[in-house]
Amino acid sequence: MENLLYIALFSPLVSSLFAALFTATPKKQFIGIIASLLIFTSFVSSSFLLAEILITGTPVHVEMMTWMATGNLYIPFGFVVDQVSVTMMMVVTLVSTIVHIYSIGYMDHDKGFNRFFSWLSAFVFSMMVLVMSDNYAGLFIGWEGVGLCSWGLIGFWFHKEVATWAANEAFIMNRIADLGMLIGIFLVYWNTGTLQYDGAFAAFATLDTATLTWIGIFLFIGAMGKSAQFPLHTWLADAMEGPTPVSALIHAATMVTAGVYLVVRSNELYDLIPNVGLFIASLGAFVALFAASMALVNRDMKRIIAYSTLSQLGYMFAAAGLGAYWVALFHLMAHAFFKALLFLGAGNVMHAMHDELDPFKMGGLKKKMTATAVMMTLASVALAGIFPLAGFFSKDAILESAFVEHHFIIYSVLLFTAGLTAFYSFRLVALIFHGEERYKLFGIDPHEAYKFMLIAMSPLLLLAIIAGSLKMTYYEMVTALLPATEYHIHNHLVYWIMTIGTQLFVILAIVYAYKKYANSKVTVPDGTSAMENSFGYKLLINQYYIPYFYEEYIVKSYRELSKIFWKQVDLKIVDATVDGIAGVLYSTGERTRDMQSGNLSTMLKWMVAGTIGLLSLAVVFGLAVRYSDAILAILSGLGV
Amino acid sequence: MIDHILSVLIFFPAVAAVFGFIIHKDSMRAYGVAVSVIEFALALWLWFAFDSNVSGMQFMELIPVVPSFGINYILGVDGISLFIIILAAFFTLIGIASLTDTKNVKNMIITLLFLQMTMVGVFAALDAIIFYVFWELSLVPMLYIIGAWGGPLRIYASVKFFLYTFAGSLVMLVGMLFMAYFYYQATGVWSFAILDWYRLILPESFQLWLFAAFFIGFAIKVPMFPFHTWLPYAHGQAPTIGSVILAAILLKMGTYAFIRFSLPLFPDASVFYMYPIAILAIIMIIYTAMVAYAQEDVKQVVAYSSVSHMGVIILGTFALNVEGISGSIFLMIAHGVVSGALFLLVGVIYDRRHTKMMDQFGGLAHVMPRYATIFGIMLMASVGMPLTINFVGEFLSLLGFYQQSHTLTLLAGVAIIVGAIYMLAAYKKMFFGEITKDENRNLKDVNKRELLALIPLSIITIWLGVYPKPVLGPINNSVESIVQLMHDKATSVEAKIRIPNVIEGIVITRTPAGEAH
Amino acid sequence: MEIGLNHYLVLSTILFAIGLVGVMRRKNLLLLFFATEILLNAVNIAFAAISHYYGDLTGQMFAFFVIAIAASELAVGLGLLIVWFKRHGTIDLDTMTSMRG
Amino acid sequence: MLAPVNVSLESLNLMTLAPMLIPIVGALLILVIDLFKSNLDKTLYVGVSLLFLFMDFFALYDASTIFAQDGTMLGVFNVMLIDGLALLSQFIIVIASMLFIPLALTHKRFHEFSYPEFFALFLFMIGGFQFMVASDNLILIFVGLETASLALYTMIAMHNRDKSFEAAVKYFTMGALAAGFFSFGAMVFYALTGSIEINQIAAVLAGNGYADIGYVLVGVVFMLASFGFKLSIVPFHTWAPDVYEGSSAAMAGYMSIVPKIAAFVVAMRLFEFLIHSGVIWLEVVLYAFVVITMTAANLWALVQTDVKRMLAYSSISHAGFVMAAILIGTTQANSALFLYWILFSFTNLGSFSMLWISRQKHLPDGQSSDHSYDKFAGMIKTSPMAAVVMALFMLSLAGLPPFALFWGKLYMISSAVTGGYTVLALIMALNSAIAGYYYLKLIVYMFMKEPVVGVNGEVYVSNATNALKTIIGIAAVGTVFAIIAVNPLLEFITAFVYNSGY
Amino acid sequence: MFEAIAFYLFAFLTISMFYITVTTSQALHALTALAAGMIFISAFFFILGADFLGAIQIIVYTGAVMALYAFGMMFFDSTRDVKEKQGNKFIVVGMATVAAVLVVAIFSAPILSDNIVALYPSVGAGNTQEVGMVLFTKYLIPFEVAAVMLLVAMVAGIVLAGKKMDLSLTLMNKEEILEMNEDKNKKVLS
Repeated sequence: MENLLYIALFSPLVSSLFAALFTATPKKQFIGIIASLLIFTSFVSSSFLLAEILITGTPVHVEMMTWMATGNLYIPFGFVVDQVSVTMMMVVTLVSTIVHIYSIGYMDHDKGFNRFFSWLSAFVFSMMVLVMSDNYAGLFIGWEGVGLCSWGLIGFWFHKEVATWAANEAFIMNRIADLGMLIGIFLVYWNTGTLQYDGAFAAFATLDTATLTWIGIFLFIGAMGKSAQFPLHTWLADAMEGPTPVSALIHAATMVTAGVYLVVRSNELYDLIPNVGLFIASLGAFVALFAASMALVNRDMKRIIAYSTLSQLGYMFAAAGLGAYWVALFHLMAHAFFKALLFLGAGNVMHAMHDELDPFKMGGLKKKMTATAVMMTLASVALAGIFPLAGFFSKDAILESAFVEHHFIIYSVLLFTAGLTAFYSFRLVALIFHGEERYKLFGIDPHEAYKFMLIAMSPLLLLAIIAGSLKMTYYEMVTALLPATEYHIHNHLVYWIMTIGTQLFVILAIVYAYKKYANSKVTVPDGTSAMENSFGYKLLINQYYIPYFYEEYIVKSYRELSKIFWKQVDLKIVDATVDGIAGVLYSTGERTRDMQSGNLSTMLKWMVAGTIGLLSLAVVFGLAVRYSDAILAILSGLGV
Repeated sequence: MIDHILSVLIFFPAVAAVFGFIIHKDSMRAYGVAVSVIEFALALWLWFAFDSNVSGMQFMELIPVVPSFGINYILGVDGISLFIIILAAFFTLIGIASLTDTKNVKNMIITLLFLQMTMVGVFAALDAIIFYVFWELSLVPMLYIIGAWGGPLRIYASVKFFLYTFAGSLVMLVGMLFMAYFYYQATGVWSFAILDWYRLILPESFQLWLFAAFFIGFAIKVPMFPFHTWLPYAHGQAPTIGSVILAAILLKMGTYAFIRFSLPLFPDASVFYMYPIAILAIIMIIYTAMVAYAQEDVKQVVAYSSVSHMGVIILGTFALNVEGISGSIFLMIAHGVVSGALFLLVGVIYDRRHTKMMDQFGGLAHVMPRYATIFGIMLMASVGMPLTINFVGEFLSLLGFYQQSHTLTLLAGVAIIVGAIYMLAAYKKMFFGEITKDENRNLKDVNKRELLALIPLSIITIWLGVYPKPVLGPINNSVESIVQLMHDKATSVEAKIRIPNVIEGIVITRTPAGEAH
Repeated sequence: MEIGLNHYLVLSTILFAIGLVGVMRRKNLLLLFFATEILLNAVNIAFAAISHYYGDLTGQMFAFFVIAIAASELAVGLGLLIVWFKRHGTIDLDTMTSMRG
Repeated sequence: MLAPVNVSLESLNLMTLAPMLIPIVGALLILVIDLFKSNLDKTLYVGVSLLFLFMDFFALYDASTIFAQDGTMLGVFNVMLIDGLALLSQFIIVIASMLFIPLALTHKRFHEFSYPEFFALFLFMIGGFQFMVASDNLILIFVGLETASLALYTMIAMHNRDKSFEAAVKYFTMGALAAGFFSFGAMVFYALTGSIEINQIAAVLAGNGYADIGYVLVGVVFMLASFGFKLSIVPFHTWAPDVYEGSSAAMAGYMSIVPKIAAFVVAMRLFEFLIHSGVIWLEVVLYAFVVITMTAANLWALVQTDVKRMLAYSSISHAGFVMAAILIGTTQANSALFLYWILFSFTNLGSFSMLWISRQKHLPDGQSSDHSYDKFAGMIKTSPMAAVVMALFMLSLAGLPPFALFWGKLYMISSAVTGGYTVLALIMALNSAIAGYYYLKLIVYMFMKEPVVGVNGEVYVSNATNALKTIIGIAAVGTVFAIIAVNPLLEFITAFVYNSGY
Repeated sequence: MFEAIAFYLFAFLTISMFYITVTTSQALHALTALAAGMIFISAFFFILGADFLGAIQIIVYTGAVMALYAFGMMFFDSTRDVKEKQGNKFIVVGMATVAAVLVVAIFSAPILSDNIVALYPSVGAGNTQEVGMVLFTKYLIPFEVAAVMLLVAMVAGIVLAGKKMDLSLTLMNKEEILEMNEDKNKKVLS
């Protein structure tokens, strides 16, 4: 079993290093194939591990070697495959395998082809480390590693200014959160004496709530960065500058869910601190709504999907925060499938449209790209949570859990968001695939993607459809590790009303979206319509002015402050003080050197003056000694 | 020979340098490489002969110099100094091997060999005066390197470097003399031997003053804010090789001295000054990182980043526990490797373009992919990416200090953010975007000689990031004994609490590792 | 009115002060040397007086040697002045300012 | 009527005179040789001088072995006082003189060396200094001092340039004033105690518990002024830069060492007992003198453009530094004074000799003074060896380990520390740092600047002969390998100083 | 009484003479006044019973020194008015006054020491004999050194005033020195 684990873990690394060897050479098709094969190997191994877990129910735990050991600190490279991590492994390896294969076609004409696979495989490796590690430090390795790969892949087209800017933004924002994570890790270490999950979890029970709260908060801050929760969310939309397969893999299916994974992994911690859990859930609900609202009006296909991702992450956090860890994980999995599918479909569209991203400039593409249209529509249905697709089961479970836990505000927010989700998803589908063929105005001749790309996408389609049926199997497996909270609304009537009501609400939203955007009247907006000038629209299209705020007030002031620190403080104060001391010494010498006038008479006068100075001192001293008693008497009289 | 290996390590380069005067200048580089290879081999031998399980000094040598005044030539090496010595040998080798065609290459190599003598001497000396001798002597070759091969402001920079450090260390000398005097008062014998001083327990009030005196000398060398302003000039003006050695080894003298002198000699004062120094360190970390962000010259960015990283080292040192101190020593090595490599990398582009201004570059990744890759690796190491060498040190340092203060560690942790900001910004300016300057279109990628220097550094960066144990193990042993010494010597209650008792501590934890796997 | 040692000491001091005035204000080196003679002579009076009041001969010895020293100094001083005068035709010390700072 | 005096020859202890008489005999011999045969080459006189100096050295060695056994010796009606201080300082005087005199063997011809009288005066001067240090009788000190000074004035003037006359006149005139101060000071002490022997003065003053503190202070003031002049303590230092500049480089180097050590010994004899008896005023004033002299001289040295003048100010600063020993007044401090001065002698003589071998008769184009910094620009290219040696001397003067002067500074600062003068120790240390700048400036010129166009390498060694190179070699070796000599020197000095009761 | 009158008289005379010496602009006046002052000082010596010293004072100072100065003055051609640029007179006079006042203030106090022992007391023999006795026993060595000092002064005077100083080897280059040597040889021959 260990060997399987190592194969699952290291074949992405091998793939990455292999591709890295060729980064400086021209594109070679076989690199993509070999990389995909290696990732597939990893997937197969993961599957075997999954089977093992399903059968035996015992986790596989290995300790490869010591990483850091000093003082009382002992951190090994330890890996564990248990019910939670194997879920993540499956998701990661499956989606990555598909994305790898897809990328062979998608990146066909890019001269950074080899480099792309190197980065992509490296990402898979980092992600595997993240999910498989048996301690927080190992998790942090993966955590940072995926951040690095994300940086490299967002900025993959490094000649584009926006891409590199977005890459740096993503990296730095993640770093801000990583600091929280790091502090969380420190807290864990100094309070439990270990960073191993099992040891730490065992020790948590003995700690006081305040400490645990702090640990929970700081770890969650880390999760907020990776999962792009408010207020660290802006990087995710900007990250869409990267190649679309990257968006599919990293910014939809895997990396951004790492935060959820962390919370789920630390469930024993968050179980002890329900207040923090509630906060997480509330924030999740807020982000779900907040992101969905921005998706409503956006005119960038990928960004819309990105906001949708953000929104769904909010759902996951809401679930995890409420203690429904397995639900969060299940939604994570389901979401990975349909969201990756959505992105890959968007990639096809982008290819067809020559990297055009504005859905208003598309329309009626279903004739040219039927397969893609079907896939994206089904993915959107799944996303909207229509029975019997994957989204229905997972999202419904979240709503139920919120309802059962009596957090009705969260429940209603999430319910409302579900409607929004349906609306923006089908707004997108409608704009792209239905209505007039507006792309003709721009002289674009779209074509369907390579067949093997479509075939590669098909497993995702399948899973997006059927994943829901696996719910109970999954539940049984994963609750071996996670709290087995099953949410059943005991009143059947209420349950049915709720379910059907939700479905109706969602379908209503879909219909409305179709009505509004799938007709021939839709034109490319030119910024003159009343809606486009309304306050609400502006607020949403500008993302609540948050990026503007960050740029104007944080980035700029940081830059200005840096300049001031350098030009004013460092050069004009600190350094000038040093030079000033030297300067004062020098100029004192320069000014007093006239004492040496070279005139003998002056010299003699100096000598005499010196003597007289001494004499005066002597007299003062002599008098003071002689009359010391009197002086003391006077001084004491004066009260000194 | 193994008994005198430290003396050999110290004086072999010096003797070789003297003989270097008679070598013809065309053969000089080969000679220099040969000498430094031998020196490096000797250093490696030292490592192999070193017993990692012993926490105390090894390979001790003692020759009386001024016995009536207690000055003896005492050498010894423990886990703390061992790796810095190896690093010094390694960087001299790399420096000489990658030396580009400068004028007066003969003088340069002779100077470098002398510099090597002083560097090894500082880390091997166990007598305060001998330490001081090498400490001061190291200024001279560096002065010459900056002053003779540097940029337009080289004279200002070199003189500033020399005088600033010189002034600081003179204050330190006064401190040393005081220390010896206290030892004399206590025992009736003059001694400057550090190991003798370790046995002396001073009253806290004395400790405070002496600590301050030593601090000035060390802080300027490190350099700590606000004594850091010589560094940007020195780096900015120095030739590549000068910057490399300055950053990789010379700065480490200061932090090494903190661990060798300040902590074990003045445990109470260390606790007393812990917060002020930590605050200075945090200012160093954040402030200089911001200043680095504002720089226009890529070398200055790396220079200020050095200061920022040194802040983390200081913080780790003043964690006063095994984790922090081990981490800071490891970070010294890590920072040596990484900043040395970064300066070499800056030198690569400087050799080609004769400018270091970032606005002159842009899009270099198109024409110099290998260069960009290696730079990227070092960049990631510099920002403390896990599985690179820097992370281990940074993580341990911050982890260690967390025990002392949560808030300050949180502030210091900003290092990982601000560090990423300036580094990524610089990388973006240099390597990303379209090529805007025609001069950059036909730049050659790194050549073999440069790779010869950079590849080993990259390998070390990753290797020790993944598997730090061979270095961390010996460090840990020596640090444990130092922390124990501090704990035993501490007189104030607070210090007793702040400095952990290692012997007790070992019993508690050490989660049994599943070594069977 | 008894003349005591203090009287002589005071006299000596006054003469010494006059000598100092001369040393400081004279620019003509020859006249400046006069002033240095006054300094030594002033001291001599005091030595003789102390010697007298203490009944001790040491003071007279000192005075004796001071006279010898004054004489030797004069020889060297005049020698130097002669050389300077030969070259510059003046013995004003304001002409000697080639070195300064 | 006076009774006839009966004095046994043994009781006179005439052997105590031997070291002083030897150079005087040598001087007379040179005068006699000149009488019989003039126009002899200077090498003869150099040889004779060296010979007598060696004899002097052995006489001293002999005396020191006796001292090591029997302790302090008095001689010739107790006028002579041969104690450790006297011996140590005489060693320094004689050794420095031996290092100096071969510098007369220059490549270029200089005026003073064409006189046999120069060498006679030189030996007389040494004799004078030896008398000065080997007595605690103020009369003999005064006479010895004047003998030496008069010879010195003349030797400076014999260089025979305008500047050297100017220097001699300035030195002479101020010396005359200082002589006046000395005699006035001696008079006050005599008036106070009825004695002019320092230990007697000390005894009397201690006996009445410094009842006449006013008188004591007046005496101390005038003595301070007088020795301040000799030791070039600010503000009595004004002669020093001019005189150093005016005299030949070799002479300047010599002057920075020998007259000062003689003056230091006397100052030590005179002020030490006052310091120890708690005359706080003196302590304060000396403290101020030490600090002001060190610092001010350093500041002036910073702004010099001429290397020789810079070295002159640096010598003043070093003198101030060493003055600290008298202030501190412990055995360690006094030993440190001698150790410092011995090491200083090597280094300073070496650096002045470096100026001497680069002496040209006429100024090169574009230079305002004999040894302006510009002359040394780029020396590493034109004559690397000379540059390296000069740099060694500069580093040593700056107190960089492990060169000679570092050990002196180390021990001196240590003595300040042990003496309880913490702040002083810090000031001394920081002053070394300030001083670093101007020494470094020369190194910067030599190593980091391009040679001035039109100056070829020969300029730097225009005056060099093998003899000069040997002297510089000795100085360089002494500077570099001082570390070996420090321990024996220190033991030797400490024993001598301690046994003399200081 | 006589002593007091004599003291004040001669004190007045010496002070005024020396005052003239340092203030007059006539070199000749200065010289004369100095000589007179010296003679008046010898009067003090006689008053104080230091006959030998008095005699020496007159012989050495008024005889030898003054004669030398007179020669010097003639040589330097400064018999006429001496023009001296004066800076701030106040500083000069002020400093001297302060010095005098300070020292006088201290010196007007009696010396308290009671343990002063005369080392070489006068034994009632003639002053000259006593002086001789001390000079040639106790102060023999200083005396001899003084002789050396006078020799040094003599040599110095001869060298400095000698003709050889007129040409400076220090400033001449090689060719000039050779030329000079040839001239000298010629002179010797002729």
